[in-house]
Amino acid sequence: MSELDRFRDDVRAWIAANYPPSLREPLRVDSPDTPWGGRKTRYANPDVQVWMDRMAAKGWSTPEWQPEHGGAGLTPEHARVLREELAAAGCRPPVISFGLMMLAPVLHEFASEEQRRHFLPPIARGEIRWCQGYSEPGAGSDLAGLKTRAEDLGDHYLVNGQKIWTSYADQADWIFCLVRTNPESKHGGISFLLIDMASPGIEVRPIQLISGKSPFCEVFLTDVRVPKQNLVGKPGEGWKIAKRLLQHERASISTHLQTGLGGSPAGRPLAELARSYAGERDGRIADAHLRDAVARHEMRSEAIALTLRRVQEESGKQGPSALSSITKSLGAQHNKDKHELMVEILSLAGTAWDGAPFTDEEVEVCRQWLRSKGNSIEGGTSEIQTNIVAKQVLGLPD
Amino acid sequence: MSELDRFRDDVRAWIAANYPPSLREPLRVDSPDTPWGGRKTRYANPDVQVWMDRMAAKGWSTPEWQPEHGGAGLTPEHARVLREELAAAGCRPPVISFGLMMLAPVLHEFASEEQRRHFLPPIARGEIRWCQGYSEPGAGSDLAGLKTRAEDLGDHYLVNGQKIWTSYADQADWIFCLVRTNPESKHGGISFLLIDMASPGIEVRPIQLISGKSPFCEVFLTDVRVPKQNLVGKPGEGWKIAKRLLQHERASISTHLQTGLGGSPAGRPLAELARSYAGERDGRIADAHLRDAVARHEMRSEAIALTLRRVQEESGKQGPSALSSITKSLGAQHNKDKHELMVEILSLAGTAWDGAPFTDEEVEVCRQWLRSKGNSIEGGTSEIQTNIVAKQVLGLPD
Amino acid sequence: MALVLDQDQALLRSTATQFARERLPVANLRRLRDTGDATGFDRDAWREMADLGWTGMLIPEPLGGNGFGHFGLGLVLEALGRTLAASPLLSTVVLSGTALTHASDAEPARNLLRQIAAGETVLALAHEEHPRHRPLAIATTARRDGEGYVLNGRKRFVIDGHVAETLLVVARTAGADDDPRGLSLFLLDGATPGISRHRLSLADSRNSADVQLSDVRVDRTALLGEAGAAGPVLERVLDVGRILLSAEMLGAAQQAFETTLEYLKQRQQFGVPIGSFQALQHRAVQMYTEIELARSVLHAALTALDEDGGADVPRQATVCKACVNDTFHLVSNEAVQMHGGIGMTDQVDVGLYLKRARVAEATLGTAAFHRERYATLQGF
Amino acid sequence: MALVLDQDQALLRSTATQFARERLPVANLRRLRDTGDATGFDRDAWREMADLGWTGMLIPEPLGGNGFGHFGLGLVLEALGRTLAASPLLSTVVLSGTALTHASDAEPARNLLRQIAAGETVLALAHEEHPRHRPLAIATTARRDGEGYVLNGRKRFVIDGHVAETLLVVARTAGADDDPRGLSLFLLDGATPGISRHRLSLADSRNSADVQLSDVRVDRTALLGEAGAAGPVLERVLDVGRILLSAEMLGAAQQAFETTLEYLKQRQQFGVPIGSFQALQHRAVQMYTEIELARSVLHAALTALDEDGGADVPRQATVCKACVNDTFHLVSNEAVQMHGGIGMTDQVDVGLYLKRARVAEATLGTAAFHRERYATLQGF
Repeated sequence: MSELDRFRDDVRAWIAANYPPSLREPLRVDSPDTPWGGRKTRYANPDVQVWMDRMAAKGWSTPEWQPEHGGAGLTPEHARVLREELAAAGCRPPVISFGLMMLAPVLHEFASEEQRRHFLPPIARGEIRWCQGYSEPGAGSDLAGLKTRAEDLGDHYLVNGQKIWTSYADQADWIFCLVRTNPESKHGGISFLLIDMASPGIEVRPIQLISGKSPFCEVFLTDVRVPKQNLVGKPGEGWKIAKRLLQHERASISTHLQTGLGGSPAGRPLAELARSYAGERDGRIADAHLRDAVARHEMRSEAIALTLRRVQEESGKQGPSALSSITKSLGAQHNKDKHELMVEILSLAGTAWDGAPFTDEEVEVCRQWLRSKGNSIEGGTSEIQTNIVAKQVLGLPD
Repeated sequence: MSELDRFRDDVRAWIAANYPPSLREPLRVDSPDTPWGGRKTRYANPDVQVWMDRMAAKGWSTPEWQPEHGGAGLTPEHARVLREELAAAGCRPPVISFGLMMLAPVLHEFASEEQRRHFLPPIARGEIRWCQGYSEPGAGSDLAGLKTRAEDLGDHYLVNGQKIWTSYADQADWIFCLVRTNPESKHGGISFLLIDMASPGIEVRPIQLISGKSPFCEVFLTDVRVPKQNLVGKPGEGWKIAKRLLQHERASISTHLQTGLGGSPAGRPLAELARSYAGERDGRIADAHLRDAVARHEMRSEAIALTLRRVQEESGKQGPSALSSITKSLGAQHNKDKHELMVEILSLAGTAWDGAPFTDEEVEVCRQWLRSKGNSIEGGTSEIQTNIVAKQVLGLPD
Repeated sequence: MALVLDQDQALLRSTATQFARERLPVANLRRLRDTGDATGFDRDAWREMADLGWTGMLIPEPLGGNGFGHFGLGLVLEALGRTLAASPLLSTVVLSGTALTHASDAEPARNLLRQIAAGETVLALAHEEHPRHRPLAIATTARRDGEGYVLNGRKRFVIDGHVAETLLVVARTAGADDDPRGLSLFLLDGATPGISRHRLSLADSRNSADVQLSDVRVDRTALLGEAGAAGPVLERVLDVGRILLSAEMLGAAQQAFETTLEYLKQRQQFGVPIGSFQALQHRAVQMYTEIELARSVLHAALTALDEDGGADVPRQATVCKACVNDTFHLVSNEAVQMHGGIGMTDQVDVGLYLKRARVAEATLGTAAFHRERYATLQGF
Repeated sequence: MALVLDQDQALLRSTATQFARERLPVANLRRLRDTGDATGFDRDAWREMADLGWTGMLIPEPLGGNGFGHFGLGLVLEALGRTLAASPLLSTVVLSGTALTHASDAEPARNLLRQIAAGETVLALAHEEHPRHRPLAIATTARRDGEGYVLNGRKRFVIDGHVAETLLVVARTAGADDDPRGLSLFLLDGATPGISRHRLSLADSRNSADVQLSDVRVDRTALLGEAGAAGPVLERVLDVGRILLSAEMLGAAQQAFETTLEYLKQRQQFGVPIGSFQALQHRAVQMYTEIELARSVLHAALTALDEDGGADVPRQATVCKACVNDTFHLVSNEAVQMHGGIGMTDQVDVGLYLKRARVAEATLGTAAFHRERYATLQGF
């Protein structure tokens, strides 16, 4: 028996002994048991925390990271075995967080070793929850037009400004921020700063969305003092770091694209929804227009799913695929289309805001339809994405 | 009995005595009996010429023009009575020509009285057929970028250059041309020149279109000498005149928009076409998708027809309607859509190029489908029209 | 046909626009929503509308109306649509008023029309039974019982159903589902035993209710017109409703468009107004074009209601609702997208127009419903 | 599934692309068209294709083929599609070859497969009877007559029908129109008395013919496989045809797109390349996106033909043809519009792609046909 096989046996045994049975059911989208980590997050099921802590103790939340960064220092082969066994046992991820998905890769690439040892372990262990301070009221598509000012006062920066669209700022412990250290240079005057949300001068206000939900916040920073050792990279390197981080963000959005390919919030395929609201004739959707519309949608879902697979295969073989530049806006539009189609199928029941006699599914169709409108705005509008493809992929002139 | 009623009786009697019975059937689109006039045009039915001459002799082809310009000098009221009686008797127009529709209004507005007396009567009588020399290979949407040079050699201009998309240049006797008299100023260096197509140095080559037809020509001008009295307006006033003339062109295109609202080339409604190619079930078009598509198209036809009527009403009450700026591209798209729908209905029979076993209708569906692609290009592309509306109607910034 | 406004009409429109802006701005809808107002519209404003004569526009002078007609009421609704103003005009004046006018000329109907004209009462048409518009799918029954009737069934999405003093109920006295024959109209006092009403919460924060009828006993005077003869009346009522709802929708679409156009001119990114970007300009022109097409269709349909004998009304109503639906759908989506992130927030108004759009699109038939109906009417 | 090419496939594609460019450029199609060439394709080039092994790609090695498979042939057709190259690959190798392979393993079929692999013969599948694709609407009959059959009927739009030495005719030995049972496949020498063939002139200048069968007498060896058993064979043949025709179409769409993109970069108006206008850029990106989606679908469908047992083929073929249809439709229209006036002339090539697009879209089913079929296959 090889060493790797023995490791596999050990992992399997450890999972059997340590995975909380109450987490057997797969994690749903937007579940209150999403393991965001951090000091403020509360879970419906306390076993979420148990699992997070057990995995953290082994360093297995981030198995390939070095132990001094909160990992287990596993080889890629061992890490693959670990992932395979976790998947085979149907384990939920121990931590899902912006710190892990977005900040950590940037810290690995741009931070000092001292910063890495300080900031990475709490991310790995789910102790600190991060949020992202990028957009500002006047800097959306033109992100580099940001105005939040960080003034160099010797041993610290004095930060003043406002951030917007900060997801879960009210739940986060720290924020990674783009700030302006030099007003003279648009792109070259931006720096990347880590700020404790408990600092005096920070105020957070949730933003109510048209869907009634408010995962986003405004963050107001007034004379916030930030120690200089919290600057990642050199002053003025913020734009370079930001662009890299946005790549990680888009990649993580792309993995969520598959949502647009599914059915109703209750998991029912569109055809079934159409049957139940528009009736059946000879075993088929009675309304010919809806049948055509559902067929059109499902066929496009197949095309998009195959294209996402091709992006993965191409990336595997040839490095980043040019195709990946179109997947975000493509997926956004398709998800929006799906929700429009569901509202059309349900008709007035698809405009259900709340309460009886509407089913949970009906209310969710309406709310998620509204929420889906943001897909083509957040993480770079589809218009901006399209401009980028026109220039970078198709080589069209300015 | 009023003087006007007596005039009406006279007109009626005159028509009864003079309208050739062989012209009773209405003129079809693209008929070889279209009364273009001019020295080179030949008609399948010689009565076309007879009618043209009889009306010309009365000055009734252009009843409101002064007699010295080839008209009858009628008051608007008398002219209306004349038009009503001609319509009531189902008379075809005696002359249909670019000279009448486009050049004449410009001559009335910008030409000297001497030029008017010289050029208008042959237009009114259908003796001279005109064509329009505007576009050049490098100056399409950017019409003012034209390069055809007219050099001032004292008593005449020496013209060198090339025109393209000159409709029926091979059938025309004269051409009205935009030429460059000053290379220093883009818009201010353009002049409006009338040129006899029989002048030495002019060569005409028909352009074959994708539809197989060739109503358009290239016109090559090499050292063509044009007397200075053929200049309309002052040197450098050509752009002003051209813009006015384009308005007349668009107005005349708009009157043709109604074509997009009709049925097949054989005059069959789309629904009937769909029934005959896709079959009937319970008295309805059997194919649900086609039924939906035909309904969508016909409903839009109604909306466009009502909008064209509103443009007319608004123009009547308030002067030029802002709406008229959208009708050209709207009509172009709708006509293209109609032809695409017909091809879809006929399917492979809609791609019939020629010959048995295809019907004339099938071949015409195919040819007119191809021809319709030009609707959104000629007379100002839809893109240019849209730019104009965005800026001039909606006030969006450059 | 009047596709262009005359002077009286232009004056009416400007009065209504000013009223909407000053008395019922969007803030009014927000207030009703956020305070959970039980009525769902502003009763004072409703009285003022009556004083302006708007409640009597479809009612002849002998009954207290002014006969200004559908075109005039369309202009009013278009103006109110601009600010998403909630009022019982659609439920009471348009739907119920038309039903009363066409169903009966007996005294109970005439009396109600007088009250409508005076703005003294709110009525609701209880007709729809499914979330998807199916005008003839009426399962509610009215069974003869001695001299009267007993009604049983469930009505859904009844506009102003929870506040109406009187309900006009479409019930089946004969025939099966989807049969146009056998439909009858009943006039029910809202307080009649056996009626239970449940207010719905829809995305647009406007009034809608489910109405349950359980062994509701009424005497024979509750029947409006002949038993079984309501089919054609209902068709007319729905067509009038479709056209006047379209007027409200077009006003809303127009406002959403203008707000967005203004934003395109103001919002700066990359140092220039985003409205200078050609791709957005072309999309703005598309919205403008669709709105103008819809306006032509709407004005023609309103004119047809006033002028022609009615033969053309079904087709015009169907073209109108389909065209306005598609237009409002497009404009409401583009308005949110062009506003970007801020358009996703409850703070700005575009989201409210989006919500109203989908409710109104589904009410009295989606575009697909009307394309199918158009094909039927045209015999293909 | 191979959505990305391996080395062998990449080499094959580059060979085929070069062949198309050098041997069968668009000028070749123009020559065939303008000279009224009676054959409708280049016989020398056809022989060269056979030498390159392309005619044997779907045929097993024992019968002289190389078994490179559908994916390989798809790459070849995609490359040929770029130059609108005319060849009997679709009629002979794809449609007839697949029909022979699936219908019978008797010697006549095996012999023809050998000849196909060697590029020695041209065959045509005589199947369609209507301008609109209706695969089961077969009215052509084959009546038993002693030991043989007598065929009567009219076949339409038979690809390469006027030049094929052998016709594969789908005829009904039982059942009524639209019945999948009762269909049989017959192998007919083109010279058999009673067959008359009439070449059609379609917009794309490619080969198509009507075939009239009037009391065509054949002996029983003309029947391929069992009588009445051709339904499932036919379905497979059409699906293979749909997928490989899609390959040709995608190549053509790709070329039309690249030509247009190049024009956008070169053509100057107002002193700048028109490709700098954002509205055109966004439309170019839309074309790019649709082409890439279509490519994913096509590669998956080609792979399914080679790899899986076939259960998935009908759905994949239908998704593929619909998606490629829509893509080529969009791209061919945009190519003409973006070229402006010059795009309307016969002198530049975009019009030829437009013409090919519509013929190919209608062949073996429009997008609407395949949406309906998809719903049927998926059980809704």
